[in-house]
Amino acid sequence: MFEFFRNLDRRWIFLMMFLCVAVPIFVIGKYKTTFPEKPLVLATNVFNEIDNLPDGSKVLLAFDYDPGSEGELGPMATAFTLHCIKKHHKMYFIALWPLGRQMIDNAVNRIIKADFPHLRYGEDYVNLGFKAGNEGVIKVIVTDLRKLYTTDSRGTATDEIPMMQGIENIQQMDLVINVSAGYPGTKEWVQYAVTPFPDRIRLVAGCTGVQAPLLYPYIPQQLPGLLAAIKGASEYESLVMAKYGGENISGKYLEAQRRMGPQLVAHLLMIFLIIAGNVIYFVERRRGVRQ
Amino acid sequence: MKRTAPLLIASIAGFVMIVAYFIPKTQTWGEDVSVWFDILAAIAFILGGGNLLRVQLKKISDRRPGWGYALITLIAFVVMLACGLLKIGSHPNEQYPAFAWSGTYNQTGTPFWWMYEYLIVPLQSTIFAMLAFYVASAAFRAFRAKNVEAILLLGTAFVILLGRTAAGVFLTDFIPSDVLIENPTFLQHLVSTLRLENLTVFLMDIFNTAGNRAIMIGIALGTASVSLKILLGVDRSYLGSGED
Amino acid sequence: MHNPIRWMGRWSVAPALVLLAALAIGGPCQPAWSQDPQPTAEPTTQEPTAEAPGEPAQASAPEEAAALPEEAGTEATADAASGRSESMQWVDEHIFDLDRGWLLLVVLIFCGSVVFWIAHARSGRPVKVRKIAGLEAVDEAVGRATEMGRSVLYIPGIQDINEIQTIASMTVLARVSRTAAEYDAKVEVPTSRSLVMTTARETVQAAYLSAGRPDAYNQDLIYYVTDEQFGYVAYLQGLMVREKPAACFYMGAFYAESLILAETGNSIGAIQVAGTAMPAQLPFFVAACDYTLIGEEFFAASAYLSGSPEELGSLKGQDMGKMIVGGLLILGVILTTLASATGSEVLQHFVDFLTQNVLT
Amino acid sequence: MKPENRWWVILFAIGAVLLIARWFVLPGGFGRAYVRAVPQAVDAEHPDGQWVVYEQATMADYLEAERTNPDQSVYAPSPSRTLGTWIAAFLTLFVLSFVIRDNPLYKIAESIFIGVSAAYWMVTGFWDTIVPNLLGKLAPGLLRNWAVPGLGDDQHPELAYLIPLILGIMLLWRLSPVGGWISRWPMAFIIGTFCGLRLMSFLHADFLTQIRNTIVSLYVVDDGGGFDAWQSLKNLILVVGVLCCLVYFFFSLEHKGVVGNTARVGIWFLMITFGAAFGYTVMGRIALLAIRIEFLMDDWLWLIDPTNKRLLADAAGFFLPLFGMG
Repeated sequence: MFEFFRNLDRRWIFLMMFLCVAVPIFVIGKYKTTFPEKPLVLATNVFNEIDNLPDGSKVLLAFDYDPGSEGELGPMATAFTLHCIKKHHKMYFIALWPLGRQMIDNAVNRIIKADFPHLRYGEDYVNLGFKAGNEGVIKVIVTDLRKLYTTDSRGTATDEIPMMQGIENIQQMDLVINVSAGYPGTKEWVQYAVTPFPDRIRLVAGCTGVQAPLLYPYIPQQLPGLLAAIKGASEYESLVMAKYGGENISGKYLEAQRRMGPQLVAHLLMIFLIIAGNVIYFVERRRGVRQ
Repeated sequence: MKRTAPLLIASIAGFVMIVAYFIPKTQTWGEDVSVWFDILAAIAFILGGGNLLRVQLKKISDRRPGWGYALITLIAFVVMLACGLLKIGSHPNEQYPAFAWSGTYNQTGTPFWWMYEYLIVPLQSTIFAMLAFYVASAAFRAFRAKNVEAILLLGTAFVILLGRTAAGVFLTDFIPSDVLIENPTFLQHLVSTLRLENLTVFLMDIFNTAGNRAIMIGIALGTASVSLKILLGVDRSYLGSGED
Repeated sequence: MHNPIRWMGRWSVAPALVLLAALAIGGPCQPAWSQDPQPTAEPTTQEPTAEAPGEPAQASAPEEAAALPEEAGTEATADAASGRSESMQWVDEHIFDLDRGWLLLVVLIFCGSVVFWIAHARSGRPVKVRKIAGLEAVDEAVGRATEMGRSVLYIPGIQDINEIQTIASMTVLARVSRTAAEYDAKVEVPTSRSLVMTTARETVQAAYLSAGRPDAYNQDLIYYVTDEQFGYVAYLQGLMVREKPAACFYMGAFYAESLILAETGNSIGAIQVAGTAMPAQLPFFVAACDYTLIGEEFFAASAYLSGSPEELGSLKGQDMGKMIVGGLLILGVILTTLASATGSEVLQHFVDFLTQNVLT
Repeated sequence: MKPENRWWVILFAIGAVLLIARWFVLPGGFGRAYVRAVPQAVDAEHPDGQWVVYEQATMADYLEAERTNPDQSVYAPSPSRTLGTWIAAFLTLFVLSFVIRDNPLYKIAESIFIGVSAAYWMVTGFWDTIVPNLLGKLAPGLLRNWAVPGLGDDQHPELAYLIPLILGIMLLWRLSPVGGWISRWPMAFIIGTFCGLRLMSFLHADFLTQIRNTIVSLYVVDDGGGFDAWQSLKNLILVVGVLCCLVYFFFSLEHKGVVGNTARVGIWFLMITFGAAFGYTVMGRIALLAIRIEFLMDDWLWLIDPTNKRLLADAAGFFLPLFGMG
């Protein structure tokens, strides 16, 4: 028995992991229950930053991620968009990742077009699309948006878009929301947008678990709120739903909370694996000493 | 000439950028150069793509083992490239229906979009998802309490893992929290920090921040030093031999 | 015949110092640069303090101002800065960004100390540096690959050549491939960027030449795979289990793929040496690789591996940078602590000056 | 047959049996995709639009539309997207099979991936970089008549963009039989400029900013004017941690004596940093696997339906009376 675990083929671990994720997804998907969520301070800050803005404020949503991190960041993007809609904010979508454009399209199609068809393109939201150049783009648009964005993602000249009238740079935005999977992302937004204009640009962000530790140094001065990984998404989602969800919440707005189920079981597996690894290590060492 | 000219170019270009950083009017040069770089990188696709084609064609023509896979790569590459560059199936921009080329290359419904949506997206996210398996096996194998360093590494990971789930919060729920206390004392803070969700934040806030700051400062110094060495011509391995 | 490296070095230090000196004087001797030769850079008002026509800043809500007392300080110094004399204002707008004066000083001190130590080492005096465990493993790993008759896999990260980590990786590659050339081992370098492929070919060819084996160089072993991060990874993990390289080097900028690579490498029993300055990926390399060069160590690796005294000298210069950090940090912390403990306004002014003027 | 191959055959057999079972046990089929037809460029001349774009729809939408108007043509099942869903599902399984062992199916997935993704990036590079940033700057008139009719009339050729063009040509010169050395010039230019740029930006942004953020008071005064011991302790740990880690990175001092001990504490801080980052990352990775499995169970196999894509089917009463769509 011990020998089996000592030389455990890692494929058994893979199988355990697969089951730990697949079974909860199946069960939760079938019975449509989610675990209760207790929002912590960083998610509450994000919620308040958006919620405390007067209705109809201008919000820049920068979706800097790709399908690779959709699992973590998609629910955040959904919740951010929904929250802005409910607050009647004007949404300006941009992307610094080439594939971020598709992420914007997803949000627009899944949420705005599907559930809020009364919102009009160019008046309530605009998709400025992707621009290459990474942090260079941020540096330019903080002072001059039109230098890079002469058209929106559909090729319409920005001058012809009603909600772009009078927008010269992103200092005029009331809030910048960044959903970030890496470089360029929240760090660059902090460095090149918030740092030079600390009292003009306010930023909140949602990021992947990997990035979160790197962004803690910027909290709270440059970054008042941060959603870290699916847990942060789930906390924020629960806040948005508690206030704006109503009675019958569509399943697509509960994605993060649903996904906390497999998360929990898989975490317990990880914890079990770490303990098991150490038990094996200590037993092995004791036997080694005896010999 | 073949040898010194590139070194001169690198040095001068670099020092100009440094000087430009301080002059108000030239501070945007960095962005201009970034745009140029993107153009250059896009042009360089010809080199990379050409090499890719050459390698695959060679595999096929030599009938080397696995040449069938090379054929798959080749076909996938050529079809995707043709669909995208020629904007096959793409409708013109709604505002300019007369301009056949005015549509975007990745419009929904085009073959290019289809291949992106049903080939790249699932492949990309599944490869990424394999990490879930690898973190598990790495945790099992590498997180063993061999010495103080390893104990700290695995202990922190353990606490964070536990603290980010409902289970961890439940586990330490009996510890009094300082949130509801007005003007908590030092001891109350200390005790409250033992709650797993607070311990997570504490570790991230203090220890993680400290470690990351030092790493970032080190990286900044390292980057600056490597850059300077290249500009001074001390480190020139990137240039090759200088022979033709 | 004189040594071209020395010649280059001597040639390059002099103008560098002149440039730095020119910078120190403040730029008036460089009007050529400010006369923008480019028609592209339109005369936009770039200074951050420009009165943008937009709405007033958002931080007007009282509770926000209370929550962020630092902001008030920033405004105060900005006001102070705008109180410059007219001539200074002109200089600030046209010749030298005065807000970056302190930055210039820091750059001068840091670069000066690196240049000094390089010159110091070049004059033949010994430079002592400590050992870094991961670096000794480089030769060992290549040697083992030779013994086992298997290849060496070198992965230069997934960023393009405009990333310093990739450039630093090229330096390490030069050393790895020179050792491989000497041992007659095969080094395979798949890249995810065309420009990195180009540069890596130059580097490896030069390394084979300097090892005296130009004939052994095979450019087909350095090839482009795909720009797509996970496409590249899919290829690499397949390659690893099929070819079973005896040694894997991961040097450069890595993202999520770090653990996929390190775990796959581990499963095939390869010696793995990683070096990266991506803080987020360091934990995975530390957990799964045999040796990991952490952040600054990775940049130092090229200096160590080249073994040239000049490069080692630059490490001393870097240490000077750390001394500056330590000094500023301790000074700042003491001042801040004293200021808040005593409530002294004079001290607080010092602190504000340090954090808001010097360190911005 | 080799024992290993036998395992694969068994695995495939199991998979096939399960798929067939899925087909018969839970009626209503699975893995179908639906679309909604949206007419485009509608104007007075073309009331039905000049062409049609198909947007993603759900089965629920389709059934609802059919129920209200059986002759509707807006919603329809989409053969191409159904095929896509099946291909995506199989590619997902092919890639996952790699964790068992390398196999021909994984190799197929890998080969496809390399081919399409390399082409994808090239196409993106062409249409998103070369066209707007090179052609658009050098020949805006050409673009206006060709691919970007919305380009402003005030856009004039910017000759500075000849520089990247020339550099690009020099770069490609290596393909020519003679004078390949010229391609080192653009490389030197690129590396030189970015060294200069990064030198400044790292010293400015990371170096100075991190120092500034670490200058904190070790005697924190709370709102009431008293000594906040807890916050002070946290600040102390932070400052000590940064200093110890910096000592660890010193190259010119051997790790012995006091320096050695301090560096050791520095390593401890680093290890905690790494452990924390590891713990955080795990969460994201699991979510990634979850989304793939959700795709297989929801979009392909129709085993679960958390977002009510097919709920109406159930309500309409002709699907899954037994179980399957809770």
